[in-house]
Amino acid sequence: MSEDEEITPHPQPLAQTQSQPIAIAPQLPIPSTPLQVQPVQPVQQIQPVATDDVQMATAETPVTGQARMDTAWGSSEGDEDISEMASIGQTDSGEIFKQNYEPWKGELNPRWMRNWAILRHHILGIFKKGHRPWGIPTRIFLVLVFFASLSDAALTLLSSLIGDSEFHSMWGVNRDNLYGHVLGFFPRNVMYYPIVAALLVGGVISEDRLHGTSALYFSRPINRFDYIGMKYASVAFIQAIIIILTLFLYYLTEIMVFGRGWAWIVDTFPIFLGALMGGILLIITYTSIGLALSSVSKGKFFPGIGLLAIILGTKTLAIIVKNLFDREILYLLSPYDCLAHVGQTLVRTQPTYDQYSWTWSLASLIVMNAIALYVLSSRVSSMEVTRE
Amino acid sequence: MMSPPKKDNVFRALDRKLGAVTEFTMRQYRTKLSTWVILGVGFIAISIVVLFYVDSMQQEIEAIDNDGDSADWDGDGYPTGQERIYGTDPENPESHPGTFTPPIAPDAPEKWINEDDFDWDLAASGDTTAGYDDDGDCRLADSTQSQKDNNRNNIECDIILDYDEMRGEWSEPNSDRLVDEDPDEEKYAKEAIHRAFLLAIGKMGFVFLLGIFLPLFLATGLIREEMDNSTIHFMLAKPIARRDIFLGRIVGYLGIVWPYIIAMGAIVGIISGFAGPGESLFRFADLGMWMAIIFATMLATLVYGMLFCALGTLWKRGIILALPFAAWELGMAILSFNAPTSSILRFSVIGWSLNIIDAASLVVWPNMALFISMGMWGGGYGGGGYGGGGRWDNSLEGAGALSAFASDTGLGISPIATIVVSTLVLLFQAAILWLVGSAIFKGKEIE
Amino acid sequence: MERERIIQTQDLSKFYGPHMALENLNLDIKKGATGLLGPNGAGKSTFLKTILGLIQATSGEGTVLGHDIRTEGAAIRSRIGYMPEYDALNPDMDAINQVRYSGELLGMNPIVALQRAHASLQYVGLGEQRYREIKSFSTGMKQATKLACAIIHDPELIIADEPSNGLDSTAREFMIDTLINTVKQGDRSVLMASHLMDDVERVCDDIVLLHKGKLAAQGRIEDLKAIDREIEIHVWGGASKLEAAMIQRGMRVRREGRVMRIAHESEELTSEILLCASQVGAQIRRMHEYEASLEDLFLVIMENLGYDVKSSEDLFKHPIHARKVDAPGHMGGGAS
Amino acid sequence: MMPDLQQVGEGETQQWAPNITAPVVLLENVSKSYGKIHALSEITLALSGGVTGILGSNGAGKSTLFNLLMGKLKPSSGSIKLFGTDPWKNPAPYARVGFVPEHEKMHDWMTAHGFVSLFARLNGLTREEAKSEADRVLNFVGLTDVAHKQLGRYSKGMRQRVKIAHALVNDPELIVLDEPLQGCDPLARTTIMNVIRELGKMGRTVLVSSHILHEIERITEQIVILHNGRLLALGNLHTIREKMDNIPHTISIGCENPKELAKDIINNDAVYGISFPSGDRLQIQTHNLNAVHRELPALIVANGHKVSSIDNPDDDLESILKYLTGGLAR
Repeated sequence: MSEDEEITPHPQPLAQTQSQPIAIAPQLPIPSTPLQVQPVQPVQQIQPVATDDVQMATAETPVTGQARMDTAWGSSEGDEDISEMASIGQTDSGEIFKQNYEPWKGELNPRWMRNWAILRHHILGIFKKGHRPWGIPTRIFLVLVFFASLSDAALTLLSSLIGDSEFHSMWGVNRDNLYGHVLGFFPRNVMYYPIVAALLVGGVISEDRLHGTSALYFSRPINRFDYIGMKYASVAFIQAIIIILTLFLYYLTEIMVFGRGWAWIVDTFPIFLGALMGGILLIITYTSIGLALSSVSKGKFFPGIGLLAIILGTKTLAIIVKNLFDREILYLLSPYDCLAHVGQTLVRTQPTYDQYSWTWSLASLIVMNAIALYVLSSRVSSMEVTRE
Repeated sequence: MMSPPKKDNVFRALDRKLGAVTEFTMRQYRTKLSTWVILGVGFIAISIVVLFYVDSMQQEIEAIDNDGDSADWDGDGYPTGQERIYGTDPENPESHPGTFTPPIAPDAPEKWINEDDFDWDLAASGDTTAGYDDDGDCRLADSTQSQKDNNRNNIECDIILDYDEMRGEWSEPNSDRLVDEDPDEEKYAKEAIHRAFLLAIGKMGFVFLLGIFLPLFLATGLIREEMDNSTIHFMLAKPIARRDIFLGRIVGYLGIVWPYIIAMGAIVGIISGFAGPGESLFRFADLGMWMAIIFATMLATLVYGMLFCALGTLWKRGIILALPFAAWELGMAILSFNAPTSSILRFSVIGWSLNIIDAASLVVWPNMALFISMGMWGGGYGGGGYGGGGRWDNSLEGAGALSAFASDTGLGISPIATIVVSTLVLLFQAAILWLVGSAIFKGKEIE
Repeated sequence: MERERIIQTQDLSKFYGPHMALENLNLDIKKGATGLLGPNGAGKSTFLKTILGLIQATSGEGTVLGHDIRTEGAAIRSRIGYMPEYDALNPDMDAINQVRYSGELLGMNPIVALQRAHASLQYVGLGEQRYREIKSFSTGMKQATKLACAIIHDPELIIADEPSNGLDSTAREFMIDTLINTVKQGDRSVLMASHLMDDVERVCDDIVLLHKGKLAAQGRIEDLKAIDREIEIHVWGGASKLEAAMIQRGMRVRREGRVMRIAHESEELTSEILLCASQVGAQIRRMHEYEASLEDLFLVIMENLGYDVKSSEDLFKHPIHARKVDAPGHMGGGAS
Repeated sequence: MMPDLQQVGEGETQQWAPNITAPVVLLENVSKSYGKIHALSEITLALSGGVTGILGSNGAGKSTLFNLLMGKLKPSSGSIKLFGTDPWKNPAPYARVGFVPEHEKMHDWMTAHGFVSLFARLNGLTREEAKSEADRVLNFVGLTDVAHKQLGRYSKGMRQRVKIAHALVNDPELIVLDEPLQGCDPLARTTIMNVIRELGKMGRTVLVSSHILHEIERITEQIVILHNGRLLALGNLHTIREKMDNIPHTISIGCENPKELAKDIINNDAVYGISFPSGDRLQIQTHNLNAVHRELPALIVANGHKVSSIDNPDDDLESILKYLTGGLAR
């Protein structure tokens, strides 16, 4: 209940009245106009007229207000003798307030404008105030990860400055580095991308249920699939900035800085495309699992922690079984490993999962996404207008 | 109208307030779906690993003839090992034991695979000799005494083992040629994998996964959730000190988590007891290990429960504070595998609980270090290495995994003492966290 | 003057499995302010969701502002403004941007939405506080912001769910005046669901009373209040003596503590009362013709349906049917 | 927010006994501030017995006052005594207190009987005592037949009465109700008012808070008015109105010829102002309501005036609050 002292009292009447301090001094003005006291309602002449469209309260069962009689006016019997009591305090003020209702004759844009509004609201929220408040920690972390994932582009630049080919082979654009940029496990896929996805997805739907803003969306002509679609697109777009854009910059830096000719570009482009596809798959999978978790829970943190638990939890489980019993089948359960396996085939680097073919990983990825999207759509379609 | 208060004994006092809060908490958590989801996920994760364990226990591990004496070079039907015993020339097809009077029947080749197995006295300590040349290719061979005593301890056909006090582990065995050079891979591997599984599931599965994640998801909300949906008002307007509420909630939470852990431990223990290797139907020896695992996990859930509950009470988003703790404990767990004696472990909760398990493993399997080095050596084929040159790296399967998960207690005192000390330290930590938690709760002003 | 209809339903009903939320409702809500009344869980929110086209009615037809509720849900929702009961605002956003975003969600392009947001916030009296974050708002200011979100696109019908609930007297006063002004000056219709009968009475001129999904009463408030005449007096000092004196003079008196009601047979009743008071020396601080309020009307209608108010004695003697008052339907009570 | 180790009390009900002489609720210039916001300043209050209404607009400090009483907040200065003991130090007095919180959230998964008996046990009763006590109080609020159904399926009025029942366990002397009528429909509201009046009649000390004034008027006339965290008025509402002599009382009389009546009234020395707002209405300003009302009936009857209505428009809570708070909410 800690409202600040200086909240100007509501409603703020147009005429700025100066509220006197509560003084005890008795003023005895005989107010020229009678005190702003409601006039006593004039006694209407009440005719017991019974009109036709009254179904229930007909004339012979009159409204006697017996019930109100039973609830006595105050508990004391009224027979007390009048004795002395104490009290303090007095002031008075008047207020004039003029409200005029302005009609609006414009007409509303069709559906695409509404969807564009939702998308714009979420994406601009990252960059400037006034839109979806993503929260300071989220925005700081996003900026950090953006620069961290630019590291390989920067190092390529560096290798061109110092001209050392061994350094370049370590950081420059090649099959493994392109793959590493998107799907490398440490540090990107253990710290950067999953946590970015967790933070983005943390409140995007569950907060609507928490704050009740779902009533704002669904009491307006917005259908549920537009709602999900736009939220999905906005979260995916923000992740794409961090993963795909930096991949593109990395590739561009290599071309610009080393002055690569068309020949080089032609034969490295399919690898770049492969890495791009891998990145898109990663974003889609993380977003669908995350949004499904967000639509299920109400809290701000559980979807995020749930997503991290799923990605890292299944990965650790798979590693334990691999080390102990040398079986890789459990990797099918972990989203990261499926993505990595499919990514390796896309970029045609040396696969690290040799006990089963990459088609199994692709199948398991598709199944995961299907389940997540089903949960998401069924939960959102059952969302109430008011907070359930 | 209040009846005069009856003489109060301990049970009546407990029965009243603390018992009420505990009972309430247990019923509340039993009816919450999220509790079952969390317990369910824990159960599934552990049972997946158990399935793989049982599957690998049924697998046949094909025996390898390390010294190659089951092959019949000269094609005279007699394996080389047999020809050597009887002094006939393995390369010459004509000379074979069949030519003796009375002629000796040729052995089946399988007889000469895994014929020279380990039979070391695992209770050995300090530098001793061990090993017996079962197939006699060193003992019966007519070669000079010096050839039979490569390790110069003038005992023929034996292996010298010495325990390096400084580094606290067994140095590589120095064996005479052809002694214990063809061990039974399956027997060793099954035992090693079994022990590695027990340690892995005990340390990582139970103490770390269950020990940290159950409290993280269940205990953080013990007080905070009541504050958030302001049902705490009912409890605070009663003549019960906040310290008792805090304790009552924790005991209620343990009432849910501890039976679950005991049940899980029992199930996996029984499965591993039957599925485990060894002649006897059920490996009774491992039960001691399982009791230690359950006990360590119970202590871990107690201490973490107190910690996360206090963090939850401290701040609305207590889970944010809890995550760095969980990360720190993960680091400590990994550290305790590689460098068990490092002193940082003493500052973590997981360090002490894993100590209990390591100490128990030393009690249940007396000479773990020797067992591991034996597997690592894997019948390293007697120093000189048959067929010239260095030693093939044929450490037996499972030895690597076991050495990864087994680790010394790092306290430098006897295992039993380690268990006692660790338990006391953990209980002490729990008590401290309880005092801190109730002080925070007492000072907390509730809107 | 026959006001044109805004909401019309023909035996609209809605079943959630066995539980019957709405039971063939024949409503005819006219332009202007209408109160939607009913005890807790009488089906009010189900009715609102059905006419908003958010849930499909099990049977029956209905039109809102000429649009069919089954097919043209989106069209309805773009021509009405909904003010939810619970708080539906993002606490970290500031008021002006929240209202602008709610306009954009309707399809207004951003610049127009911003202008309208300023106008609506000015109208609901939040002129100065519109740049502050919603979490620093009092309950009254939050309700005003929700109203601004509802009227940003100047809808023909505003559906307000408990607009004045939880507000203190001045904020409540202001919300009621704003609603009245919107109906009178803005010539818009308001459908107001509320528990506070005095607010409904001041804003609306006719009411719809739902009870267990059925239509208990519908019509203008004045017509529903048929009254026989009584005088109500508040007595100070010597109330029992005054009562005795009045009974002696043959007046029918009902007394409850210091309040008495005397049946109004003869015209000079007031002077007779004053005569008795002067004889007995009691002070009559208040004396006026008794005028039923909407709350009495609500209680009477409930009485007719068999769920009258229970005094505490009833609660002791026969709790089961005493509690019929407000137990939900599946527990034998009145509410659904 | 330093952890506060002062709370030493064991909360045992045995050693503690209510101090009969001390008032049930005693606050000596209690003030509470969060940073620079003064939620309550210099409140001195002593209450024992009868139903007292706590009035004030949102943010006037009502909930802060209740939280201080219930030991959920620590007073920044001054002292609070329940039955003579400071609840922050020793929670034992809560055995004699019943609290109905404002929040509607309850443990929906429990049954009403389970809910009430659980909190009875927290009062120090054993399992059996708690069960019988739960039956008794649930019967008092008339919920006996549905006692074993889940709270989640109760209507709002019934949940409110379960909360009242849980507060009546162990026959507390002090019952505190925070906005008990919030959001109830008229039926539930009138029933709950009956229960509160019943408690008042039984001689308990009952504190009821609300910001809907006419509801409090119908329950009690003993009121405490809070505004901006300060205690504005205390005691019987009508005597308070009388005390506000710097604001003239208005008596408005509806009659045929107000001028004649005015002539007779004028010579009563308590009357100091007369006005005729409309043809058939006479308004009298006076400082001493008693003096005028004493002669009024006799005077009217003596001169045979035809009077249709008498009213004191500003003798109700709404106007008192308006005058006291200067008409601005805060």
